[in-house]
Amino acid sequence: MESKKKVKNIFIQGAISPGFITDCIAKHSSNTAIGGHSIFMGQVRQDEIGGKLVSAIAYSAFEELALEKMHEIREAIFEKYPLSCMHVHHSLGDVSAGEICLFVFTSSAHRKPAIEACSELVERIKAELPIWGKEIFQDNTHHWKENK
Amino acid sequence: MESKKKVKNIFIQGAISPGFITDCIAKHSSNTAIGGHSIFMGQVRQDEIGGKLVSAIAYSAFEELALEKMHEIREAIFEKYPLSCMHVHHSLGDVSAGEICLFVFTSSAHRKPAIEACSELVERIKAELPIWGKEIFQDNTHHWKENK
Amino acid sequence: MEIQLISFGKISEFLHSQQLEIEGISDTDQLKAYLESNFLQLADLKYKLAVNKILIQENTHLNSGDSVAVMPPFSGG
Amino acid sequence: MEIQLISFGKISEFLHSQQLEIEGISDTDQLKAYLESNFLQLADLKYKLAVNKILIQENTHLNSGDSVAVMPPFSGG
Repeated sequence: MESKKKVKNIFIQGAISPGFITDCIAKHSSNTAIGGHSIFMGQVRQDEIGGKLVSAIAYSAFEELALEKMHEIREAIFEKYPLSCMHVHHSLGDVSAGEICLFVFTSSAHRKPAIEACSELVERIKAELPIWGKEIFQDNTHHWKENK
Repeated sequence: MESKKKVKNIFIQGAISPGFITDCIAKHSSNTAIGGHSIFMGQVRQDEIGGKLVSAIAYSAFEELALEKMHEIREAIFEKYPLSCMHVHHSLGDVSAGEICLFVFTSSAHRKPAIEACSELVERIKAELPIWGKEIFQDNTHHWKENK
Repeated sequence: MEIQLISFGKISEFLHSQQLEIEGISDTDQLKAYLESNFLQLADLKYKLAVNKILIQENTHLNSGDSVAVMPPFSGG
Repeated sequence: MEIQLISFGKISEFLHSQQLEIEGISDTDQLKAYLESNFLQLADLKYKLAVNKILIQENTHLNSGDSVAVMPPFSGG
């Protein structure tokens, strides 16, 4: 396997649109070796924190480090599971409540590798990528998001 | 909780189109209590069996029993996981290689219930619903699919 | 008595759905023995029965007019 | 020596990205002690450092011109 694969950009400015997701899904029906696709989409919740409603999350990242780390994760997941495809996209900047901020898409000949790889990717992305979410309230104050 | 919920039809004649999947996804951005969506899509593989290529799978089902069983599974999954939504669609009739035959979509406030419920649904659908797939080869002979 | 037999999947290729007119049979174990001796391919298969659209795990009493579904292993998805 | 300090998330609200001109510091443990005594809020936080865009887990030697990123717990996704 080629060890010096190109580092892919995973960042998208603003929300990930339903159209983008659709295009990504539609592209894969031509690969007749695929038997299962697994998708995870993270969506911004209108949480209530201290009596105030979250209207958006503003995402920032240490982009270079995040892309290097994502490259490492990608290679480890391809090594561990027999995948046909893997796609990861994360928002930067403002994403309103109800909009998609994370899109992870894996495909494999069989369902189990696709499902397990997708789930592991989501966990690793949340734990290991230097990305920060600032929850913006309707009154323009904010609260820094914390992952559990 | 209401125990006599309406039994939903999960069957779709022929392949599940990308447009159908898109519409289903797009509908959910209005629910701002959702934080994570998990999707599984089963796709017909162009497997080679005994030197012949699968060109399509023809699905048949004991529909009434399948819908009753799916209703039971749906209620058990809603009981077990805190889900906002759950959607299941399965093809009947011919689905060509490269097309989608199963679509499972779960949404929850947090990622883990959505991911776990989706994965459990896929396993239960494959193991418990009276549905049969007949793999049709390019020369019109066939082979009855067996789930592993 | 009369049994409405419904078959699925590969079983439907040799055991067609039909109205069975049979005597001396009062439960599903007896029906299985009858079917396996008349349709030899069935004896080599794993299959499940549903009586009146309810999947059964154990021997079940049959009444005239019941429907019995004969189902090979499921392969949906 | 000169350290290019880059801060992220909530840390960037009190510790701005800047060129630090400091003497008597040769590794990241010393830099952390220096930063925590000058920016008291930092001492109450969990944070990680990256030296020249590489995440470090252990005390690491610093050279003049190095960039050091100060990062609170990640909260992407």
